[in-house]
Amino acid sequence: ACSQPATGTGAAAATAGAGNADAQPPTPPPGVAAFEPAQPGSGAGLTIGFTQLALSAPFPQAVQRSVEEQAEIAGVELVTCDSKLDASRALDCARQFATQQVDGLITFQADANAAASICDAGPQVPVMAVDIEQQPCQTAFVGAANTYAGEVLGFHLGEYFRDEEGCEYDAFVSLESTAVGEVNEQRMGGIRSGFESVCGPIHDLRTIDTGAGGQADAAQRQMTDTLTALPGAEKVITVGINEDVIVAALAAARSQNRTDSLYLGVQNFDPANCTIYDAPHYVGSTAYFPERYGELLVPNLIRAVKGEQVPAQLLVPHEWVTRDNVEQHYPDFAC
Amino acid sequence: MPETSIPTAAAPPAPAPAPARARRQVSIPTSAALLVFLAAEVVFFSVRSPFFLNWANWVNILTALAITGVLAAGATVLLIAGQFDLSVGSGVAFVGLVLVLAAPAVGLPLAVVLAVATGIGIGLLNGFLVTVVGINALITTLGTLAVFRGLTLVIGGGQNIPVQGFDFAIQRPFLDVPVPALVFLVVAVLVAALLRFTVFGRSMYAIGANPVAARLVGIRVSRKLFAAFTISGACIAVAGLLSTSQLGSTSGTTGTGLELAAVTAVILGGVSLSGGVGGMLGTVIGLLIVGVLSNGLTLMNVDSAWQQVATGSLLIIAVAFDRLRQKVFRSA
Amino acid sequence: MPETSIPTAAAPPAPAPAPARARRQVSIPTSAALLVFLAAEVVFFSVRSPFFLNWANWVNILTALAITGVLAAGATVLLIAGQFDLSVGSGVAFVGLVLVLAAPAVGLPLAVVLAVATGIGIGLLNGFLVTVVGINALITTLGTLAVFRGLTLVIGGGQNIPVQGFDFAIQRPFLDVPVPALVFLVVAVLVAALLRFTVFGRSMYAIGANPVAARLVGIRVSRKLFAAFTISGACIAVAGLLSTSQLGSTSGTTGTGLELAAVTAVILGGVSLSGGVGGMLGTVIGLLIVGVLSNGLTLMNVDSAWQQVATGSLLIIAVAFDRLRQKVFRSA
Amino acid sequence: MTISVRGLRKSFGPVEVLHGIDLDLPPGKVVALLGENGAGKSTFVRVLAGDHQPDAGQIVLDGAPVAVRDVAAARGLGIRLISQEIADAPTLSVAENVSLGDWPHRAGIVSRRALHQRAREVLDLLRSDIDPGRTVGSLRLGERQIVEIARALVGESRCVVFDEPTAALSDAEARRLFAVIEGLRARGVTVLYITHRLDEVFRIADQVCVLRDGVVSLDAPVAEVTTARVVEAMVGRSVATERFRAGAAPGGVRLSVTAATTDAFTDVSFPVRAGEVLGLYGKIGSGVPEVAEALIGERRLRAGGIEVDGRPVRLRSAAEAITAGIGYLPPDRKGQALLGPRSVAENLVAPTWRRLSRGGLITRGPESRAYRRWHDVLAVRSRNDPEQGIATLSGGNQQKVLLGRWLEAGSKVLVLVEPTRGVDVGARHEIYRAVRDLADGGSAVVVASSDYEDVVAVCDTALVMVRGRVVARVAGDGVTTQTLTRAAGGAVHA
Ligand SMILES: Nc1ncnc2c1ncn2[C@@H]1O[C@H](COP(=O)(O)OP(=O)(O)OP(=O)(O)O)[C@@H](O)[C@H]1O
Ligand SMILES: Nc1ncnc2c1ncn2[C@@H]1O[C@H](COP(=O)(O)OP(=O)(O)OP(=O)(O)O)[C@@H](O)[C@H]1O
Ligand SMILES: [Mg+2]
Ligand SMILES: [Mg+2]
Repeated sequence: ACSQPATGTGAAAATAGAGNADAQPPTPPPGVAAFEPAQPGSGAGLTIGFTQLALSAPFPQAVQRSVEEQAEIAGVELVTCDSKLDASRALDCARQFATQQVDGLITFQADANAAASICDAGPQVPVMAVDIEQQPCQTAFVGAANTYAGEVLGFHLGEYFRDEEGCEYDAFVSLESTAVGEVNEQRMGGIRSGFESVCGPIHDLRTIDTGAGGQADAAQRQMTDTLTALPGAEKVITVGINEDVIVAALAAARSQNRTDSLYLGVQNFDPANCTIYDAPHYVGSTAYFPERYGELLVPNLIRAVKGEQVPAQLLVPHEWVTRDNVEQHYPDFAC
Repeated sequence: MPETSIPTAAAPPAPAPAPARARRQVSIPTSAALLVFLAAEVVFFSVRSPFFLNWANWVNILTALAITGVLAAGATVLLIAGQFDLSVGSGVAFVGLVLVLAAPAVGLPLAVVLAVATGIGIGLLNGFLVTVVGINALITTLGTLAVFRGLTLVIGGGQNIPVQGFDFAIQRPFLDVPVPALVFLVVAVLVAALLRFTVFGRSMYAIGANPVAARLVGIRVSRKLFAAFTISGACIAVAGLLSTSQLGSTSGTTGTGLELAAVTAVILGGVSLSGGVGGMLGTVIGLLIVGVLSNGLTLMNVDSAWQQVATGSLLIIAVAFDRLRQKVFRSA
Repeated sequence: MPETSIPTAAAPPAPAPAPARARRQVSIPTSAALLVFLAAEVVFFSVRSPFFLNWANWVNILTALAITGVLAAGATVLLIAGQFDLSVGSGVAFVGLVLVLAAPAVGLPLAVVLAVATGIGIGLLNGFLVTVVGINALITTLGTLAVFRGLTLVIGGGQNIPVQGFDFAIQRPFLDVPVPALVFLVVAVLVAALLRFTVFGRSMYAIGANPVAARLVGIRVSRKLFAAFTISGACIAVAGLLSTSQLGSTSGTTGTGLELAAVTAVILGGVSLSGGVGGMLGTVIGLLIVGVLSNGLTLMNVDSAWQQVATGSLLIIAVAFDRLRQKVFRSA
Repeated sequence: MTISVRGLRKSFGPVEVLHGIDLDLPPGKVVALLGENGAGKSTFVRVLAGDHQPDAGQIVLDGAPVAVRDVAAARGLGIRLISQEIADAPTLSVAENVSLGDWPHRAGIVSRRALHQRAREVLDLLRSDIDPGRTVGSLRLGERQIVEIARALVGESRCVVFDEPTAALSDAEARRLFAVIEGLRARGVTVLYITHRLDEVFRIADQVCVLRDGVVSLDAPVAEVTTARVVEAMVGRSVATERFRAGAAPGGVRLSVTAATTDAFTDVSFPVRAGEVLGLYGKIGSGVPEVAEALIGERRLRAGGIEVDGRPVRLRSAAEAITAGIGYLPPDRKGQALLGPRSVAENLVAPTWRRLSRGGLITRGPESRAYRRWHDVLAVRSRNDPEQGIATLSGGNQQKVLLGRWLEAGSKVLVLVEPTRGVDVGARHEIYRAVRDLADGGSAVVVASSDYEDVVAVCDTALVMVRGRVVARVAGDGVTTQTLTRAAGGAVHA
């Protein structure tokens, strides 16, 4: 697949446009778990408190629905409290769950450093941390291996460019959201290191902050200007913290008839979001399966509440999804 | 009730201090001062970025401020009459949601009609609450702001919902200018004319200047304000269509913060909080000052945090600059 | 509470005439009307949730509104004088950042001093821009809002940064009430007294009611407003410390939207946008109405989107309810 | 100690308003400051009171020049100003307004008791029974003026400046004010008194000072001057005190009020014919301004009816009244009439926008014609620039423009409340003539005034009201100062 032999360091190779032929795919961290629906009635009589990240975004929404589903099956009573990306709200939620004497907690909250206070304010019950560490009180970490997920995306993106384009591209646009805290750094940073492991140091990097949770309007406005500042650029690698900002980037490109120039690497895969998958250069997505988080969270939390052992890490089996393999993971994929 | 009737008349509650405050607090950058500022920006960025001065980029600037601009037009009318509408941001999201949900069900044309009706409906609701029920505009629109944002999330489930075949907003009918920019220009001209040349516009100024006096010269204040809120509602509708069509989809966070962006441009443009002064031209300049800045900084690849710092400082400097001019002028 | 009874006293006649509107804009729910409302909420939630009425939960409610409350106290002083401070939200974040960055370098005690100085500095800056340079408060604080949010992101890199050994805010000195709630109560009492009993407080009302009159009776308006902004700055400092301490960390988004939450409570509590009326008691009630609602709805496991809808509607209903009361009262 | 002013100059932007004022204000003397509207009186006293900064010249206290940086500084020197436009805090209580700016306090803590006590004391001085607990916003204009005056009497002062204090006062209230001024003089306080009512000058002043176009044109002891000479010095010509009576015999009845009753007045009936000017004369509490409010739809009738040109009209709002052909000049200039930030022209044509517009579109032509016409007829003192902000006109000139509104509207029925409030002698006659011309043009005019001069000068018929009832009806030559005051005074109890 490699036109010229790789020479010197990855960086040198990259600038030579060759790419690192023997780059290894990132190794999944320990603790990747399999999804398992909850046992009917297994949690009868239990109350679970669920501190949400932000119900205004699709990802947590998907998690929410999946957890509700599983709670339903298990016969658990679920109480949700939305932290709206704000740690002090999460703290209030914890206090409230303490007064409500819930039996177990699911905490999906952005500020890992605030976890200590939040743990302290909450009831002393088993805690499932979603996507973000909740030390010292977390019984298990459940969800995305953020860095790994990023690296997977970056690596495959790199592979694609190495094989198709000899690692040549005009710019690397990273649509981020500093508002979601270190998760942003883990995921987007992961993408970069994954990519660099194949195509060497990234050049012409454009980092764009798209506001709290990644907002379409902000992304679109800045993407438009960025594209203007990249006249004639025909290979613009575009990665984003969520799908909204990718849709926005596409809109920005569409309004300049430059949809062809965007090479999309996407975090998470929402089978409904056809705008993305029908784009000319949709490379692929790292699947997070938020719609199945409940199958990790609920059964394990119930076990923990009942005093049984649960693994400390219950990681989502991230998958690299492309148009070719999508049916394996989403049989009813409709785009 | 009779005793109360005189005092009300006799009391210069808000109105009387207004002109005084208008002079002392709410400074009114004359368009001149702001234009100088805008020019300075343009020169600076032309020097710093090779891409700034070309036509395509100016088209971007216009397009980027189109949605805020349409809302700012409505806000100008309201603020001149001493009223607010903070519900525009969530209104845009709700209009978009109605459109994308209705389109598959009833077809695009009807969906658009519904969406427009929704936007105007929001305006009517605000107008009703303010002029008939008599709740002050800030509380009312803070309320509807929350209500429609909430409804958008409840109904849309925070999802990003696409709409098919509704991409008029990315067309470029002529001079390579996309529809949103053209729509904004049309709206701006209409509102400018409305304020400058019509009796309705005049009465907006009168009401903003002194509602009691306005009433006593025969202006039906409630009706006019109701109309003003409806205009704002119409702007919500237009902005909602533009935003949805541009993105080809809508989501739970669509339009967040637009209300502040709009009001900022209007005030920067010289409309005073106490009403009765200012105009659409000022608002357009206000929009450009902010729009050019963010465009230029993005072209220079300045990271968005620094952009915020720059924008904030500039907002202050622009007005300070004008205050200075006024002082010098007066003591001259 | 003489100040809140005022607008009703001077309330207008007849259905819809516009001084009525002019009045209504400034007219506001008397504490009485709001208390009834609050009571209704309490009864409702007591019935619907077994956890609502216990002490621990009320402590939660108080603690949850502490930070907003401290800022609302400052906002009350300013708004009574007809001024705004929208920079409080980003101010809190910046104060927090200064603290967490300084602590490792210069040690906690000095860091706290620096943080407090920062908060007050923000107030001084706003005060300077508004009273000396003469930029209107909205533009000024919209500007500083952006500036300090931007600086927070630039310096803090949008990361959340922990601070060690600064956890006074999670202590529960007595009655199991955490420090933030106690601090809020103290601040509220201080501000209430300041407004009600001191010359400074009264001049805030005078300035808000009619700045020209205040000037003509020899009140040094600029100085007083400067002081008022400084007070708001002090509140920013306190809120910043509380927030950082109870979380043990600060982040780029800390405090987002606090300005609106504070102003909402103040306006709901009866301070009019045109100044000169209202008081701290009203603000406290306003805070409780919003705080109790969100607490109760969460206890009832109401989805946060629906909570927004409820809060928005309630805001409107609360004031509408009072308008109604006034009409009935008058025609009776 | 004497306050002297030397070579005082003041300009607003390019326009110089005061061209070097020299004036001595000896202690224990009442100095009347007179002058046409726009002569610079208010500007002068505002400089004296530290509210405007002079461009040149100085203020000298006991031979030593003093810098008066702001109002607070002036008050520090014992100089107090009761400004022409009411400047109070409408949302605060009477007591607080009386002590506004210097609340009685111990260590910064306001003493409520002292506050009310003090208010009570000064109000008693003015023999006013206003309840100190009431909200100022709920008071009549006259009562608010009293509160303003009361404020100036609080504490020690060396010089008190009254800028047209009686403009909104009833004769009785004015009399009490004079008594108070006597008291001040007796205490050695200097009183500077601005007015347009010459009779007051000879009643209370020791010295007369006339400003004309920003310079002192007359400065003499009262004993040495005559009304004629003062007027001469003010307007540069002598103004005959003529009466403006109906030219032709009045035509048919245009406005008829029958048995009108509200909470403020009872069973008021009168017809006004085309070409007739009817005077409604009454002091505070007489219900005269309330009758006017009823005519503009600001006040609902409990009983009785109103007919315009024989057609009964239900007036639920000002808009309806105006559509019915009624025009209304309200008593409170700043609060009820002025569109502060707008231009003179826009203010002038406010009620006529629609008529002067074409299909809702503003038409400049007719408007500027209207502006030029009334600017000249009413001799408005300004830069003669239609776009000049009306707020920058002097109080009296603002009044002229506001009257011009309704002259331009040429309403069938015109209700003028206190039409010459704050207007100088010369201009009064311009206004009377304009009103008369309007009547001769076929309008029915109602002049509702507490100033008998208005009624005597221009009314064919006059109703005198006392406590909400019509107590006398005089016509033709029966309309004299004596008949009016006797009828009104008859029912007044000390
Ligand atoms: N702030 C201002 N800006 C511009 N011109 C002003 C301003 N204030 C007053 N003037 C002008 O100065 C002149 C004098 O005004 P001033 O108010 O002193 O007159 P006055 O003697 O008080 O008249 P009146 O008897 O009507 O009160 C007027 O021509 C007025 O238009
Ligand atoms: N800096 C200014 N620029 C423009 N207009 C002003 C300014 N300062 C005052 N004015 C307006 O000029 C008018 C006359 O000056 P000023 O306000 O000092 O007198 P006033 O209190 O209105 O009453 P008076 O008729 O006695 O002057 C006022 O109506 C005021 O609103
Ligand atoms: Mg004057
Ligand atoms: Mg004047």
